[in-house]
Amino acid sequence: MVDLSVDIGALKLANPIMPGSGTFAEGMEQVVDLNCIGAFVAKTITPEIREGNPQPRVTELKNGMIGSIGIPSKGPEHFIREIVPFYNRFTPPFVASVSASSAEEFGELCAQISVEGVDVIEANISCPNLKRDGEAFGMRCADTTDVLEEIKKRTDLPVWAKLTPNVGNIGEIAQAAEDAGADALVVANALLAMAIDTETFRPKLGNVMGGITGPVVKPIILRMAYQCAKAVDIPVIGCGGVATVADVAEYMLAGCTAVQVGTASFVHPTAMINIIDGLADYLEGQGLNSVTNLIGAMVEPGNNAEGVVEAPSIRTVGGGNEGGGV
Amino acid sequence: MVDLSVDIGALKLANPIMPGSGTFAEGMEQVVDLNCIGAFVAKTITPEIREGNPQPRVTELKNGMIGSIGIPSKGPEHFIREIVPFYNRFTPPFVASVSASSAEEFGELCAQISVEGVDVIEANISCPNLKRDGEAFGMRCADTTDVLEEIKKRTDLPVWAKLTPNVGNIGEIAQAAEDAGADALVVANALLAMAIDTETFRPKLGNVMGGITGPVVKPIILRMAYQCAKAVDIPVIGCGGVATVADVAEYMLAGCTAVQVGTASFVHPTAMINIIDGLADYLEGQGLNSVTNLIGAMVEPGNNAEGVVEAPSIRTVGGGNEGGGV
Amino acid sequence: MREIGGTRNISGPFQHAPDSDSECLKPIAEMICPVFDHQWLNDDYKHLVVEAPVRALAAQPGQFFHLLCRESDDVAPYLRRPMSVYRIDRDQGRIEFLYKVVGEGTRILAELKPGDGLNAVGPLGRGFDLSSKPEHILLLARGVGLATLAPLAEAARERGIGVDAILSARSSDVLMSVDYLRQSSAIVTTVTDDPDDTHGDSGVDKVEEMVRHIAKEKGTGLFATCGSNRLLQMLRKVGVELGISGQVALEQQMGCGLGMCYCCVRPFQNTVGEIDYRRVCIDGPVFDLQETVSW
Amino acid sequence: MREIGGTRNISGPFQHAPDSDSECLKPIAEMICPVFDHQWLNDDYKHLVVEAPVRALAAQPGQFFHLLCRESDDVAPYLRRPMSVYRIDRDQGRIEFLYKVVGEGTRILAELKPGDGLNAVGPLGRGFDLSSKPEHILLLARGVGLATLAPLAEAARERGIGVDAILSARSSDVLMSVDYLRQSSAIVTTVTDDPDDTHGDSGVDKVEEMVRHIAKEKGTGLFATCGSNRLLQMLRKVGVELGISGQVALEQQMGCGLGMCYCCVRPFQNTVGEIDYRRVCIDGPVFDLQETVSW
Ligand SMILES: Cc1cc2nc3c(=O)[nH]c(=O)nc-3n(C[C@H](O)[C@H](O)[C@H](O)COP(=O)(O)OP(=O)(O)OC[C@H]3O[C@@H](n4cnc5c(N)ncnc54)[C@H](O)[C@@H]3O)c2cc1C
Ligand SMILES: Cc1cc2nc3c(=O)[nH]c(=O)nc-3n(C[C@H](O)[C@H](O)[C@H](O)COP(=O)(O)OP(=O)(O)OC[C@H]3O[C@@H](n4cnc5c(N)ncnc54)[C@H](O)[C@@H]3O)c2cc1C
Ligand SMILES: Cc1cc2nc3c(=O)[nH]c(=O)nc-3n(C[C@H](O)[C@H](O)[C@H](O)COP(=O)(O)O)c2cc1C
Ligand SMILES: Cc1cc2nc3c(=O)[nH]c(=O)nc-3n(C[C@H](O)[C@H](O)[C@H](O)COP(=O)(O)O)c2cc1C
Ligand code: FES
Ligand code: FES
Repeated sequence: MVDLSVDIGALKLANPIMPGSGTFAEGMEQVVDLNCIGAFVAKTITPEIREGNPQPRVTELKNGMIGSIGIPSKGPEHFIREIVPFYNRFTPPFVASVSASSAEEFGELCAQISVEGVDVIEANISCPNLKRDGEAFGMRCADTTDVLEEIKKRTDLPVWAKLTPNVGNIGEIAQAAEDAGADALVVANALLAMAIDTETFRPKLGNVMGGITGPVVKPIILRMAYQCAKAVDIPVIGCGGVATVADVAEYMLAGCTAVQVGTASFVHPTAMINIIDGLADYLEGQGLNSVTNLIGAMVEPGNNAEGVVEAPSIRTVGGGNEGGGV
Repeated sequence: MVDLSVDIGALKLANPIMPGSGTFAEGMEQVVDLNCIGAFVAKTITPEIREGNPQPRVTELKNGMIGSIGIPSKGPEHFIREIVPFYNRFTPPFVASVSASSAEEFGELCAQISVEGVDVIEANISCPNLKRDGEAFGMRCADTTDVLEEIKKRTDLPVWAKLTPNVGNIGEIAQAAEDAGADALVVANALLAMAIDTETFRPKLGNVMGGITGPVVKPIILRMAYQCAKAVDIPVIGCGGVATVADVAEYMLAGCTAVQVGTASFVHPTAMINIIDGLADYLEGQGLNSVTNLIGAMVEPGNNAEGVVEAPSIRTVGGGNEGGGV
Repeated sequence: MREIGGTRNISGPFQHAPDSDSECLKPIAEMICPVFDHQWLNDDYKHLVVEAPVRALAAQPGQFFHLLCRESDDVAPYLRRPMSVYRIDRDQGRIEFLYKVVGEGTRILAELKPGDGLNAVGPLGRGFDLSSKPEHILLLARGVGLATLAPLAEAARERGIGVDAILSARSSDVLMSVDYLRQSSAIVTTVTDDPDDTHGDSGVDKVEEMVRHIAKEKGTGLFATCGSNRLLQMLRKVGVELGISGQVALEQQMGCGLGMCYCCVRPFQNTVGEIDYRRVCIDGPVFDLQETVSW
Repeated sequence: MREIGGTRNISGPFQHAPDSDSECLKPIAEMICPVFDHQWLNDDYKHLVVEAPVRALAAQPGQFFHLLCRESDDVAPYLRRPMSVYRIDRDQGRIEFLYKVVGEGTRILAELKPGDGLNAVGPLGRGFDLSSKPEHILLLARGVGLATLAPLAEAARERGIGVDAILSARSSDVLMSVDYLRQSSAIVTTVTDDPDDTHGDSGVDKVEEMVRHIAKEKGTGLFATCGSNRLLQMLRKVGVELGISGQVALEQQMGCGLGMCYCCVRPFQNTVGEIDYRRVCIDGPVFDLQETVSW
């Protein structure tokens, strides 16, 4: 038997597959056995009650979508009263996701929801910081530090920082989060994008810009997860375009300990359980007996296991490729 | 007859279609009539002679590719001797593209190639800054300013700054470039990405990370072009995933004055001339007599031309969506 | 039919069919339904009959299935398309859809041939509610809204409720299902936008007259409508005046179909006039007529 | 055939066929070539014959075409696939390819039926060079390398040059084109890895013996090879010893095929042993045997 369990800090998951926040809700219980999933991640809640963005909220791409939902939220009381008890009927650990407009509000909200039945708090720091003219907390090291320090002061629960991919040097932000006490990182939220109807000249989203999700973003987010895993010692959870077993393997080879599945569940509500089943088969095929054998197991070029001579090396200038020149 | 011409500062282009640097070379002359194209953009050159990155240099995606070429360069002498005279046989303006490891080297190189026959210099600031541990110039406002100021000191030619998309707030970088004297912006270079072979556990690129290009990146780069066009008064040239007339229209509606076509020319060497032909038809269909009518003509939500009442507006917190939350 | 997996035609990229035992008790399935029949009714509308497992046959009028409209490995369209249940044949174990080909998804759907597999998730949403036990209901459908209302006539007949149906359409060649409704003992009136044909006039004023006439004559206890915003507004007004409650099936673009993504919200008003946003996929698609707002 | 546009099968998403007058004089075309014939030769190899415009018929042995391997609107595979010219039939206006089905691109290519359109760009690259006017050439092909070398035999015959060809393969059922080569007056020797069959032994030592024997007997002036790194190394060594020059057709994954992207570089050495990187698509695919390096 292949061992699918992974540890995220002190938390043990039966398998490394969990939903992405906002792409999973109670409705899923009507389709699949929730006890099969590695962990539950709830939709982000905010301190205040919000309705979200104007319609249209979604536009399709060839292999993904752009969404601008705007985090509708019923607030913490509703969360504690309705959502937490619902998930506590099942065995997997339960992750709450929070967002707020200031570091203090983040801390306050986390204190409020640190109740029996919540196992982890995921801080969604992709939301606009009102003090920075709407720029997200996760776009600056200093703001990332502020939010996480404030949260760590107000709760004893493990805290995962969910980073935004709309940054330059994501390793830097990852380090700031680790230094401020984050217990794990989720890499990452959605990539900001837009689309315009060339017949009507109108934006395809009511909010003009939205977050791109689904398989199209995987190569970009995978690169970020790899950079973060190199930058920090805490576990990294990959999130972006996971739809197949191979996607999970790619993220784990790049250094992730687990993954979150988002948009794929819209297309196939059974995606997560299909992946969990398929993962065991894949590992068996690879002759591995634990999914943890994948973590960070990518062979770096030059590290040639078989000792074969590589092609003559080519002169390059500068080590990095952070600028993304081709 | 529809007027396809656009002005980029003092430079007049017969049409808004030009190639992206590094996706176009003399070989194209064997396939299409180069005089049809709006402008030529040469492959980036560096002060030193470089061979580029190890193989494999390319891996495919469903609707694009990841490349890690590493800017092979034969240096400025070869450029002046061979490349400039080649393009001067044709009528469209000629744009040189440069890159270097320090602001001083950028300036020096621009001085060297400011020769008869070069109409514009495009500064590819996605390349690693040796003083910043390999981080690209275009990832920081200060470095962007340094490079452009240095270049402007050393040449009288118009200078376009080609931004990297691997940043958080691209509008900020755009402003820095404008303030430092850039005459136009090219938005943007390639998005950093990676892919791993889940059978061999090896990265699919010799350099591990590479730049993602082609249709898959369009919604992301379009958003950045839109943000830049809002942030600056100089012309913005869109570059990322342009393959059809609709893509050109989308970039121009978002505020761009022209576009660059990159990877699409690999798939269809005739892509640029097909787009130029189709653009006139599209404009006629829209009842427009000049392509400049498209520039920035996207209807912002709320600006309802027909005076129709919009759906009841929904409460949102914070104006921006820079963090990319869905 | 299989409940998961398979790669033929409009199926998904499943690599492994999960052990379906654990899910057998779940009310909603992701399943591959073999196509039994698929016919064009006219230039725009197609009638699709698929075989479905028992739990899918529990679908109620007004509920919908979320259909994957792609060829096997294709990436587009990426999201599913919602389609109302047009008819459930519990004896034969079949579900029927009636749909209009309008864009990429329905165009690909239209290519399904008998024997192919349709990947469907459902049944989804809240259907029509006859628990108020009206003695008579009046159905008012415009265009393809008919697909959604038709099964309600049969459900009403089973409960001994009288049914009148007014079908409105652009022209007479898209007035479908008149026979199916009449089999369900509904009294059917047809109106079109075409002044030259033999049907009634579809002008909202004319239809309002008919509605008032039928409601008075038959003692209508419930209005049900789908397919036209103008008819919805009219019916809301008449409902208030005559004190007749109503239900409407609404549409909205969807992401998940399961209440998870909040892509499909629409504004509603409660009894004191406060606006809130509800999810069409799980709070609806059938809503109280008086709680809708104009847009 | 049309030179641009068209949407049937392996064609591109062209929205507008450009006025092709201006390009008619260009040596390289992007064109839609109607498929004339397409047959499996064995389990892995397929032979494709397409109709092509006059300028494409100018292709020389060793040159290649860059083929779009997608169904019309499909997005994958995104890049083209390079395929050598296997045969040019100038009288009939046809170009032939011989290829092995190995992955996604060739699998989709293999689905083309007569009458379908193949979107091809070419002719591309530098082919074999017979300008040294050798009296005899020796071709050494392994596997599908044969597809690239075969037309050189015909070109040699036209110039009155004697040809010996050694064809090496895994087993006898993939030894194709022996007849085509013999028609081109080549003397053909076949060797396989299978010790039980009637062909010669494909071991490099054995092949080296044959090469030395033929070279001595026939006064070979040029070696040409394709398809095996080990045979290439052997031929390079023998070439140096016997003072016989050589040419090799190399492969590399490609982006543009036109010398623009630098995806396809490989290391080479010049006469003083300095390494440089050359583009297979435009500096090759045929290179001087002695300038290659081991990898
Ligand atoms: C609950 C429900 C039940 C429905 N039942 C039926 C039915 O029985 N028969 C029928 O013909 N149609 C029905 N529709 C409408 C049907 O879903 C759309 O016509 C279909 O999604 C259009 O897809 P397309 O790709 O062909 O069109 P496109 O225009 O290409 O679709 C573009 C995008 O718009 C969305 N979209 C477009 N129109 C609608 C719409 N009206 N509702 C939701 N999303 C839309 C699509 O999901 C897609 O994302 C129903 C809609 C809902 C919400
Ligand atoms: C100049 C040239 C001429 C060729 N002529 C022939 C020929 O006549 N007959 C024949 O059978 N094959 C020939 N090949 C090889 C042929 O191009 C590959 O087999 C084909 O590209 C594989 O595509 P695929 O999608 O089926 O395989 P995949 O394995 O799915 O391809 C994956 C990726 O690898 C690339 N790739 C894989 N193998 C090669 C290769 N050997 N060369 C270049 N790119 C490769 C593909 O472009 C693609 O990006 C030639 C290659 C070159 C460079
Ligand atoms: C409709 C939708 C709503 C989302 N809502 C949230 C949210 O509330 N909080 C959050 O942190 N991420 C949210 N996300 C982002 C996802 O959790 C995930 O980061 C993203 O979708 C990328 O993963 P994917 O490519 O697998 O979908 C949302 C995504 C979608 C598509
Ligand atoms: C193979 C390749 C090489 C490139 N080389 C350069 C380069 O030398 N300088 C540069 O500024 N951009 C370079 N680019 C980036 C392109 O100019 C362009 O910004 C990018 O490809 C996005 O456009 P596209 O999606 O249309 O391809 C290169 C892109 C590719 C694919
Ligand atoms: S479609 Fe996802 S909530 Fe309704
Ligand atoms: S394939 Fe582009 S340079 Fe050779």
